[in-house]
Amino acid sequence: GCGGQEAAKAPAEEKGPVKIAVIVTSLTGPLTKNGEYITNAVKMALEEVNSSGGVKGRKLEAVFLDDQVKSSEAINAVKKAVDDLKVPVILGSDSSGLVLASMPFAAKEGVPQVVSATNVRITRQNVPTIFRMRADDAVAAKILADYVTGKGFKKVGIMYTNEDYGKGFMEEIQKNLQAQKNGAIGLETCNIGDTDFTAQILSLKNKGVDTVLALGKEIETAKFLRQSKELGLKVQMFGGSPLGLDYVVELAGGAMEGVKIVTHFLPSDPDPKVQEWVNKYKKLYKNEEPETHVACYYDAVKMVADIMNKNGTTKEAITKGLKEVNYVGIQSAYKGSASGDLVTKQVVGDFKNGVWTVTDSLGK
Amino acid sequence: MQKLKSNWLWVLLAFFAVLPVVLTNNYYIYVFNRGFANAIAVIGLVILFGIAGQISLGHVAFFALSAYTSSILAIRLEWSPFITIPLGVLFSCIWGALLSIPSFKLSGPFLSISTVAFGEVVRLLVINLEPLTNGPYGLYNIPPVVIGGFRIVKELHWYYILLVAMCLLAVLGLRIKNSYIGRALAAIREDEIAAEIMGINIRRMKTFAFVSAAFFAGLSGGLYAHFAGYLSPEIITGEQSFNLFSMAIVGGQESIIGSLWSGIALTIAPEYMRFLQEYYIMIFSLIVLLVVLLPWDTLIEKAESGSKREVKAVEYRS
Amino acid sequence: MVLEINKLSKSFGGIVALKEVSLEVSRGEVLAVIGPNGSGKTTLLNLITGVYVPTSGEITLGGKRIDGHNSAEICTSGIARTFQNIRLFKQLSVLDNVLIGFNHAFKSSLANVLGKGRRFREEEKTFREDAAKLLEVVGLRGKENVVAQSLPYAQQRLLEIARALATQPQVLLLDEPAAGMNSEEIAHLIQLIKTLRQTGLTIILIEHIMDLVRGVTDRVIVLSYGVKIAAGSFEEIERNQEVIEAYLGKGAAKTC
Amino acid sequence: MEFTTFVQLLIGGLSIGALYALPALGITLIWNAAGVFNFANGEFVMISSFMIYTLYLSMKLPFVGALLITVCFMFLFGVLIEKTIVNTLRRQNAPAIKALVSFIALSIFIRNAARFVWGTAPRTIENPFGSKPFELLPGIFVMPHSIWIIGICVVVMLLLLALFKATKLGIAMRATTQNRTVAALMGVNTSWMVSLVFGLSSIIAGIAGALSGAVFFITLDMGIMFGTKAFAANIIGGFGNPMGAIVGGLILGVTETLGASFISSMYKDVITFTLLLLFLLFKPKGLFKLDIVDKV
Amino acid sequence: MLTIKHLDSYYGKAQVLHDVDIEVKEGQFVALLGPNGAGKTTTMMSISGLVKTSAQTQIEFLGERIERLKPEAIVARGLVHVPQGRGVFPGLTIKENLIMGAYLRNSKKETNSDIERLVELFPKFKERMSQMAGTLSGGEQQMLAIIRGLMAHPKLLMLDEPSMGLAPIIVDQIYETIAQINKSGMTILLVEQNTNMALQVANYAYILSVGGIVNEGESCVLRQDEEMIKSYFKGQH
Ligand SMILES: Nc1ncnc2c1ncn2[C@@H]1O[C@H](COP(=O)(O)OP(=O)(O)OP(=O)(O)O)[C@@H](O)[C@H]1O
Ligand SMILES: Nc1ncnc2c1ncn2[C@@H]1O[C@H](COP(=O)(O)OP(=O)(O)OP(=O)(O)O)[C@@H](O)[C@H]1O
Ligand SMILES: CC(C)C[C@H](N)C(=O)O
Ligand SMILES: [Mg+2]
Ligand SMILES: [Mg+2]
Repeated sequence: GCGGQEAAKAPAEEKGPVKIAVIVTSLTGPLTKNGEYITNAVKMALEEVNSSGGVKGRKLEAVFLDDQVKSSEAINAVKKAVDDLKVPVILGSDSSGLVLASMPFAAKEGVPQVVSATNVRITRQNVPTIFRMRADDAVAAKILADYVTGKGFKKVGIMYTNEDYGKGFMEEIQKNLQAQKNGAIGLETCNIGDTDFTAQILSLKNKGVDTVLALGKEIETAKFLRQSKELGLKVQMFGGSPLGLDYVVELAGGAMEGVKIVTHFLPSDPDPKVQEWVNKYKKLYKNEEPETHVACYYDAVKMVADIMNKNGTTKEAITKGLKEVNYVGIQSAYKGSASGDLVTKQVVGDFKNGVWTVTDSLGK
Repeated sequence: MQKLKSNWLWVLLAFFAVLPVVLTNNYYIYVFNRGFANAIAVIGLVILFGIAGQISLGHVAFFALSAYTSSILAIRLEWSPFITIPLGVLFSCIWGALLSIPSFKLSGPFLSISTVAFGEVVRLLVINLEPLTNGPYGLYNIPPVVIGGFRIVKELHWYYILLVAMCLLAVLGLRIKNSYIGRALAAIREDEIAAEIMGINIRRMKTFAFVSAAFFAGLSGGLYAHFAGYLSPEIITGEQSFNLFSMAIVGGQESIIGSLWSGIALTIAPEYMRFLQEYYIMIFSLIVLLVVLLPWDTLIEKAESGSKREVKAVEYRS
Repeated sequence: MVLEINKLSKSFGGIVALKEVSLEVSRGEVLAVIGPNGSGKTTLLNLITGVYVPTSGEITLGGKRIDGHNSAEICTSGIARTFQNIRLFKQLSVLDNVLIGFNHAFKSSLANVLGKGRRFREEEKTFREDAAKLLEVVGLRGKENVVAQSLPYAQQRLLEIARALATQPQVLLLDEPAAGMNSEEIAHLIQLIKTLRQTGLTIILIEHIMDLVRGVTDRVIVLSYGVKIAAGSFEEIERNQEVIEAYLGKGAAKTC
Repeated sequence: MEFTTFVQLLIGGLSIGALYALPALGITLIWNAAGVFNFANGEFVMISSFMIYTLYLSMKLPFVGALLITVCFMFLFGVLIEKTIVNTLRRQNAPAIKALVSFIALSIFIRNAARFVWGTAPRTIENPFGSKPFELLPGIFVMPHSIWIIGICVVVMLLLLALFKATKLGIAMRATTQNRTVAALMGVNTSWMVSLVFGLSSIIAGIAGALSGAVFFITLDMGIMFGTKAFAANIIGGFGNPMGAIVGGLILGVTETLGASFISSMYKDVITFTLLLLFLLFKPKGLFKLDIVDKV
Repeated sequence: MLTIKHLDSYYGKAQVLHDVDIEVKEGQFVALLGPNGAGKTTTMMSISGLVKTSAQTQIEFLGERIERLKPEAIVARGLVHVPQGRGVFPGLTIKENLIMGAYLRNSKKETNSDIERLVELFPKFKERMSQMAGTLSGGEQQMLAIIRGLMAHPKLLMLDEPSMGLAPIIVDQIYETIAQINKSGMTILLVEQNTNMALQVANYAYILSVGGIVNEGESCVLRQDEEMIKSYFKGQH
């Protein structure tokens, strides 16, 4: 539909469904699997919200906008949400680069944006309308760095993907390690889409590292783990949340065994509330395990619905609600903060005998 | 004939001048702005490829070189876009001249893969020259254009600026095409050896073609940077070059006016198809495929150049 | 002498296509080059026009060395040619083909073109008129807007000549212009060449059709296996035993 | 760097290079036969990788059986593409460039349509050649698949060389490329000939897909990488020359691997493309140029 | 042997031939003459199945209708065409070009012995078997095309201006050869610009002008009437 009618409708928004926009990373393009997780999660949450009365007696609807994992497309999507659909809230992308690129366009119109991307810069720019459902990389990096140093590893090797997430995470970890006088002795990288890591692995091996932090996007990291095993790089590996994904485990094959990660959520979390939710999801989606994206975006929808019910459905009301939110979800409890970071919880997972077990749960 | 061509341009200008009356939505205005910017880049491609027959699948690199140069200068040195855009265009033209070097020895589709490589090198440099380009993070806060203290940030203002720029540039393109320069380029496309023997300086003309391609793409990139306000290496993908190229082809290759229409249409089409959700890219590519397989270009070409070609030679069937 | 060639040789790998051939033509002369297939005639033209670089030897035009120059420079210094395998700009119109010949005569600048300046408009007008005149001369008037490729064979050859003339050459090189023409058309071509000669144009003609050679040439040289084996007037050549054996055959006596 | 490491890297690089070389070869063949750049070749590789996944892993066929079925399917698929897209373009007497755009559009289409067949999740299959490195020479450990891939690539190359140089069918294929009308006048069924080459080239893509699926991950957009690398291989090797495609692919693979370890993995792609740029500027026709003389 | 009735041919929408009737009897040597652009090449291309024809068109070869067959099927029936402008395969060697001439014949041995025999027509090729055809001179390419045509052992051979670009001595030799082959049983249909020469070698001739047959007859008869022939060739410019 074209702008004319939409604009005319805007003031009289009391009737009809409430629309929110979900900017999906990878509805098409690379990492489409993540896009599928996000859409599944949002649909599941919407179903629950609507079957229990919707928001303020109105139905809650989501419009899915693809960003193809490209910043220019992310900008288009945000602009569409803000200028065309005129939604009161956006559930933003999970890719840091895209969020960084598209944030200003939602901020300009004062539309709150709830994202899951973890790069530290997102919430450090004093943008009052940005909110994050996950701990940022600085937090995760600190936990991971402390953990590594604490366990006595002295020759740290790092492998990261050269894009916003991998690079940002790596920088944070380096900062922490250097503060502990334990800076990485081997620093290797790869680009998205790379398939062969022989060179990087042999180089790490030659430097005699005693541990490797595999920080990066899903597919490349899985490949790296797998090839490391094949090439006999037998050291303790650590990683970030991407390694927790089911398909990444499958891709890495046996190579995931023994790996430790710092992440936001693992479906094997023994909390009965989580288990109930996991089973519900599995029933809905062909017995597939939900993972961190699912938990995060599910929470986001439920939380936003909750706020709408309490505060109203305008963007101002939602922004205000998010600033002082206090909501307990599946992934974590969320609490409003000055920066917009709503959560600081992280879990440490250990992959043993083919499953992730939560060995530690760390919060502020 | 000359009349007919300018008439088509008037139609286009008139149509888009009144469009915002019904299209009051900033988002679509923004999408059209991108369409205009793309159309400007495509004019260069029509000259380079449609007329001179030199295939460039790295066209977006020119766009990016200029966009980045202009943005970096504007951010770092705080120069006015009125200075930085021309400098960006100049920089991109210099690379255009350099890229014409392989074209002296390569022709046809062979050249196209070289230009793919060029695009790829530029993309990787942008990613890796972090101190300058901010690498994968991209450049934010590219300053807007200011005219007499007036900051041009509104989509609608850009809309008219870009529309007028596009039409003026199209006139320039048409003038090149219909001059002796255009004929020399066409001769190179048809038969390089014969063209040279007819006294055409092949290298000079090819360089001219590449530089003008870089000029139009560079101008488009410079404008884009300042109205989008954001740049990242993802704009330099091969896919984006391909999009520009499809616009040139769908518009009828040699037809500047046709490519304006197709440049705009192919930019906005995917946006209007978003409701198809995860199917939209698939369906969009299918449509492009069908459009290319249908013989549209002859129709558009006829409209533009009247009945200049009476008989079209036919290949034998086999 | 307009054009002088001194000990020109060319070899391709093991194949010696031309071996120490020398010749000269003076202003307004029509020189025919004949010889068996593969004797190096086309190679000679290719060397003169800069398509190939000579293995050794010199080519001078009006006292200036032109060997080693590129084709475009050679064209602008005054040599034009047609091709044995027709090489028109196939998809362009007849008129555009001829206008391309005038290309290097255009002097208006890019700014002039972009601004549609007076100089540019005047040039465009003049050369269009000149092109029309040339088409008149070769007999293609009225076909201006036809696509070159769809012209009948003979007319394509005439168009090539018109296009070559448009470069305003001193020397015109014709590579088998009569191939594929019937006797009527050959007669027309003879007339055309005679007319051109009267304007002071120097012509080097390669041809296997002796009617044409007999009709227009002042002098003939014969190549065989890349070597010049004879030179002289057509009558002398026609009676040269070596030429008869290598090239003309006994049938040459019988006129067509 | 130790010598053994160097050799290990070299062999690894060669096997990666061989995987680039196969689609590169396919692209060259199609170019020679139909004057068309198959920009969708990478996607052909992707399709066959997913097929192998389905047949070998989901349906538990033996690897060789899965390979055979995939290869047959790819042949038919190639013929289908030729009969539809290429043939339509040819009937219109469309310029080569339209074909280029059609094939890029086709590649995007396949990439975005495949998810509806195979889902969105990246896949992997157990390495059918075994995942234990063996000691080729003292101190030099290589993966069995490296040797297999290099070997298969060489065999494919030799078979093709024999086909084109020594058989009438191969000569007829080349003749059809050079002058389709006249080839028909020699009695060649030209449309079948072009279909055949398409089929053949798809088979090669199929083999590449099968092998790479065993080594790399299978993702919906793996074709982009394969396509780009295959074209790069062709630039280095010299377009239109099958030998060039192979050698170009191998050089590319080795440069990437060695470059990443000797210089920096960060600049791995930059090194590769700088190499390409150098080739473009100084040897634009590649190592083995194929000059069909355009005699004046 | 070859009977053509109501041949109408089109390039795109443009009709080039109008209702052309031609007959070639077994063992005959027929010439097809006419000014430039009359449609001679188009006639041959139509017979070979390379040009679009109308529904009325009937072409019968050896008792079988061929106007709807594909070019390769027509060649397979023994009707071989040496096209105008040579059309050698530039990137194949001389030898490979000749092999292509014998594409539809199976015996490799026969092919080789044919090559040896036919190359005698132009001995220069003997030591150049592996030269790329594209680098040959124009006349050499023409010779190659003719010899390649003979490699197919046709029942009916169509030659489109075979003498074009050939040295006079070779032209004589070629016509002698063709005449000989014709005597030994091969039927010939020839297009030639040089009317006199064609009428000397052929036994029957058709004259085509502006896409239609305007005259036909025994060549010895036609030869008498030079004025008549001239009139058809006039005013074509
Ligand atoms: N490929 C083509 N496309 C369009 N028109 C064509 C084509 N080839 C030939 N023509 C037209 O068809 C007519 C007949 O041409 P054709 O080549 O058959 O004549 P021809 O008698 O063989 O002449 P020539 O003596 O020049 O070889 C001419 O008017 C020509 O312009
Ligand atoms: N590029 C090349 N590579 C190899 N050999 C070549 C090349 N060009 C020409 N030749 C050879 O050089 C010789 C001379 O060729 P050229 O074309 O000059 O002959 P020509 O006298 O024009 O013959 P024609 O009368 O048949 O046109 C021929 O034997 C030919 O095979
Ligand atoms: C691990 C993911 C939640 C991080 C996300 N992909 C990002 O770019 O920020
Ligand atoms: Mg010659
Ligand atoms: Mg003809």
